[in-house]
Amino acid sequence: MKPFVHRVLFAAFASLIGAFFALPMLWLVFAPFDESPSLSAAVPRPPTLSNFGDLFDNPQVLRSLGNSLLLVGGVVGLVLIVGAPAAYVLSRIRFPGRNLFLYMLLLLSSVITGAAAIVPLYLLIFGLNLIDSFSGVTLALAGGMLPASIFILKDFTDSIPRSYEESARVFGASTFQALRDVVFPVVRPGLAVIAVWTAVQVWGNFLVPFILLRTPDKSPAAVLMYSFYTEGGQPNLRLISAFSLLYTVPILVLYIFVNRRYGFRFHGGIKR
Amino acid sequence: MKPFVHRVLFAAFASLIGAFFALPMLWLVFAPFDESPSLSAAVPRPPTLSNFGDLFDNPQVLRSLGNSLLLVGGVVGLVLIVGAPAAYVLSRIRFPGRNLFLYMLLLLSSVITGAAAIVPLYLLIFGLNLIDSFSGVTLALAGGMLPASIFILKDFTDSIPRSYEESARVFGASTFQALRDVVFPVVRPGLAVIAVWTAVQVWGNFLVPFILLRTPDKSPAAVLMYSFYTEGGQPNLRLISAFSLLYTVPILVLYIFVNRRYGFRFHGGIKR
Amino acid sequence: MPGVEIASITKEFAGGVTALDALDLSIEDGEFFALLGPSGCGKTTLLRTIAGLEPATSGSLHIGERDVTGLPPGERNVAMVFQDYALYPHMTVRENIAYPLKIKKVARQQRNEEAEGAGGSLSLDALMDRRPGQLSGGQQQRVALARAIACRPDVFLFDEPLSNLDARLRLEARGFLKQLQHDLATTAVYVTHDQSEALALADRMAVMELGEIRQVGTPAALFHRPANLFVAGFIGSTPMNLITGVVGASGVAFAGGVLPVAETSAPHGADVVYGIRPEYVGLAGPGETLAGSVKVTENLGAQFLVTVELGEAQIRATVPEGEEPQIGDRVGVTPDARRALLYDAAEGTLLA
Amino acid sequence: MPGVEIASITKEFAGGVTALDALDLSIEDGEFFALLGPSGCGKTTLLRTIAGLEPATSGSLHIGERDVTGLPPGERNVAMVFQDYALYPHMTVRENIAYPLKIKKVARQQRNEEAEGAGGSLSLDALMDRRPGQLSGGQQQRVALARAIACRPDVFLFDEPLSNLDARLRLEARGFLKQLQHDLATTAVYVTHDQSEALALADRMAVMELGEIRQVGTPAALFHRPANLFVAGFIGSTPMNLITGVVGASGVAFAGGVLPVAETSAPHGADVVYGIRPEYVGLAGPGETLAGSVKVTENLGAQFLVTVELGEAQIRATVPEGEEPQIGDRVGVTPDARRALLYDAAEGTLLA
Repeated sequence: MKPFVHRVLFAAFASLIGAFFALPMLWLVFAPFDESPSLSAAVPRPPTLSNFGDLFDNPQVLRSLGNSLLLVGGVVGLVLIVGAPAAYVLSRIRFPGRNLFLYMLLLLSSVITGAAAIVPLYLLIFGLNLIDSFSGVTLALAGGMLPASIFILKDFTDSIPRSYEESARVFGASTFQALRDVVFPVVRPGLAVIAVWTAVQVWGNFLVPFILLRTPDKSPAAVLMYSFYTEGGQPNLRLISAFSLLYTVPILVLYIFVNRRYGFRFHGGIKR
Repeated sequence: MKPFVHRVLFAAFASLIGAFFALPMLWLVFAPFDESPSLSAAVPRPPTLSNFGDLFDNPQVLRSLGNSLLLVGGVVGLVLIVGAPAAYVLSRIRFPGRNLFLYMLLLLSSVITGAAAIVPLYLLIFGLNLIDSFSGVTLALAGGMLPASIFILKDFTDSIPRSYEESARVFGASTFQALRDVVFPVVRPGLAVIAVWTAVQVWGNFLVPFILLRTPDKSPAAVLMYSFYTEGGQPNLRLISAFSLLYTVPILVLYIFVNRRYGFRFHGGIKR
Repeated sequence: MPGVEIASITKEFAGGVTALDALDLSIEDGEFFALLGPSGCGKTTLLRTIAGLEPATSGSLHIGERDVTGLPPGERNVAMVFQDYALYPHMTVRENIAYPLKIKKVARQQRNEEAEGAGGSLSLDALMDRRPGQLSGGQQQRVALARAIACRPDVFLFDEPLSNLDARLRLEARGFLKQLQHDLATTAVYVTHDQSEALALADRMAVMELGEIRQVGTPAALFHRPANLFVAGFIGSTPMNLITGVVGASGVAFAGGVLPVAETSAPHGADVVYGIRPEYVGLAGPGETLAGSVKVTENLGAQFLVTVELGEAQIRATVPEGEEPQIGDRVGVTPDARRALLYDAAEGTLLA
Repeated sequence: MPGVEIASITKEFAGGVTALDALDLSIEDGEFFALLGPSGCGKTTLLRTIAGLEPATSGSLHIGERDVTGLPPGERNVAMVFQDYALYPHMTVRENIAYPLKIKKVARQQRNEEAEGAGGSLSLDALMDRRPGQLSGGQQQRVALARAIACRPDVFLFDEPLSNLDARLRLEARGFLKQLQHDLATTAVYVTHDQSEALALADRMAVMELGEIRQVGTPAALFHRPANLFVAGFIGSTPMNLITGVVGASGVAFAGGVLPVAETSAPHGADVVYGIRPEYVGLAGPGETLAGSVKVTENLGAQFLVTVELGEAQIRATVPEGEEPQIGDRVGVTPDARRALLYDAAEGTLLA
């Protein structure tokens, strides 16, 4: 390929990405500080914090963010506790049809978290008597996230040579010691990636909590956001923009924290 | 690890997966053919098709499935046409911060398709004057799916050795010839995977069409499903179960067709 | 130092693949024993069975006087050096070397001292606080050795430990490893697919094919009298000449002439494969009984490998530098009759 | 057949890495030319620059009389065989071989005939309808060669084409490749990191390090008179002995004695590195001026490599089989003074 062609393709691609993402993102940064935000992104003059003052007059705002955090914590915990051992086993044991099994899982997961299985899911949670409880939402979300998480974690575990555990075993380590001393420290960045990814997905999930929860006080932020949108027909852009920004901050903080702590280094083995 | 420990872990994992998926799936298979389906999965005696008869009395049912197909076609097409060249360029050109760029894209995509950016997204589509149009929904969904699609396709393209294109070029092939004769045939299974994955996601997406479409006649199946659920307070399990099954069939057909046609073979290069 | 006694070990994998087929092998005290074979021959499976990483389907395994057949790897008192070294990327060199001692609950101070000692004996002193990712391939290999030494095992197990080094380092590491094993006088089992490594390192060696041992002996014995065509073809840095012919009165007759034989019990008229290493074939003037034209000459450094066409067959000879002919020259070929070997053409076994 | 003329080619990568530093090189008509060096030395970059896959930052490149400096790869009339062969997995062997002709718009029937011809000359007749994934490594390599031959190029470019084959096949393919190039009489440039491959195949060769050519010459010239310590250390299947010492009246004095030198222009008292290949070091009784104890002996097949400790230095010698000493034996060492080389200790260059 001539570098010229490459450069043109790349510029086209970059502009496309820009068109899709830059405008909404700019709006998200500017509108919350605008006295009267409009539909276009414009630098507010002068910037104001009054939108946030009005927002916090609604007690549901902080409570919904707290609910979201609770759900995220529960789902991330459940996904890591169940997904990590499952991924390890899938990575280390070969059985016939393993790959088919993994792809089935992956496709199923998008069905579950999408609307397709929402009725059976509702029935399942209803049968477990967990409607209108955080446990029910946590279980449903974790069930939806697990297949893809297991798939990605298995990929991470695959990059750890078996010789790591085997050498530990030859030295006399028990299964548990080998996992704790050798496998876990190496797979930790993978767990961090999954944690962030799961958190982002749960944070943004509207459908599952909307269907499975009844009490408005239990609504997570994604559901509250939707209620702002429809309330009174005409969207209140001042509240919506301020809440949108507030809603985005925890995800950014989490991403920056995990990136700094674990660096998302994808070293599986030793590079040569 | 002792094989015994492996086996116990595996059994535990398998039962867990079973608990999450089997019950709803069984219900999905049995309830539609039950004269009076309940919340538990039971073999219907005798099986009946009357639920489907009642379902088709509603003209919206077939229309919504048609709408869903239309959206799936548009989004899959757009994702492949934009995503494949983008993935190719990202795979072949190294620029500083490329990996960071890719991870940012991936996280952004889950934000976009989740509820987080739904307001900015609404504003963007409103600004483009595409509210209540399939084009608007298609654009929004494609924008959300593209980052992850590009990421996965880039991974596929990475597995094609550069020497394939380079040897074609030494033989005198143009850029276009090298792509058409060598790269495309090898990356085709990857495109098939992305097509199925995108189709499943679009098919199940409720939030985006619900927000961006106004006319009930334009509703895709996922939105209609939701209206069945809330209509009249008490869910009509006969209609819901039949529609759920109908709703699942196209995805299964697509999966089987693509799997048979392209076999999801993940041969990047030649195995040695 | 105990040896290793393998008695009719069989290993079948799920799915019915037989990786080891009723093997018997006896490795003596303090011996450096090489297992040589192409990939898939079962050599690594055998090593892993000795380590306890693969349970044997049947048969028994003794290390010294102890029956270790059913013991887990940690109780066999062996140390294994893996092909990829299996250094833990999140531990420093010191922690890596001390890890086996930590497992054995040696106190921190003592295990650090032992790690320093083992590391020092392999000149790793300056690297003890680095992580494996910061070391070169050769340094990583020495860390893996130091970790094995720190265990003070009864038997060292080496799984192609030189295969990740580049050619130059591999030669240096080879000499170093041989000297180290000689100094420690610990029994070592060494798996490799590289015949030159096995010849150079081993006191004795076994050549494996398809889960079976095809020949056991000293490197010199295997080099000079390979028991079958498989071993003949596998050993030697230049391939042995193997020419099909018929035993006659004056030697082995083939399309290009008659190849000389010292003495043989093979009956006249028998179909045989005549084997002779290029090192034992000389070149002379074109007046010899065997003569042909030179097809290829390859520079081996201080020697040349010359391929001569004899009728439809080709024969290779190594000649000292300065004596190599030109391509197309007509030369005589003089195989050393005393070095010639005859193999049964059907069975591929050495005829005495 | 045209040669290749490289004039002050420089290649800088984005980020300021200089892969090639103003190289001059002239490859003659029909010559088999090897580029040898460790990984990262720029040899592959040079080959890719000749192919046109990497545009040169400055300098000019001629193939025969044609200036191809600015031409795209397809117009240079070269054929390249890649390390991974670059066979297209979705095409049959026939389609793979015919693909370059398809690009050149040769009619289907004619290109199939040419593919059959090229495939047949490499004994691929029975495999023409298979896909690359169904072939062994050696067969894949021959398909890649057939595809290159079918192009009828002015120059063959080989990028380590033997490195994916196992040891035994590599030796066979080496002889085959050399004969093929000789028969076709097409100029060939061959990149390798394996010195034995370069020595065996090349008419002439260049040794590269860090983007520069350190020496150009025939394999024999580079083997016998490496121009600097880098080339001395890189060439030879056993490492050259390199011993630091001081030039004196009777030879080079070092901690373990005096090493003999034939004649030298190096001034008395100069710090030098004394280089001699193990092939040119003999062993004798312990009565010699140079004597030490045997540390390691390694079986090379028909020879032994013996490492002898001389004071703090070690010297290696190759001796014929049957003459090898035991470890610990005291032996005399007799380097061949005519084969000894002296290098400037500071610069590392050969002293005439």
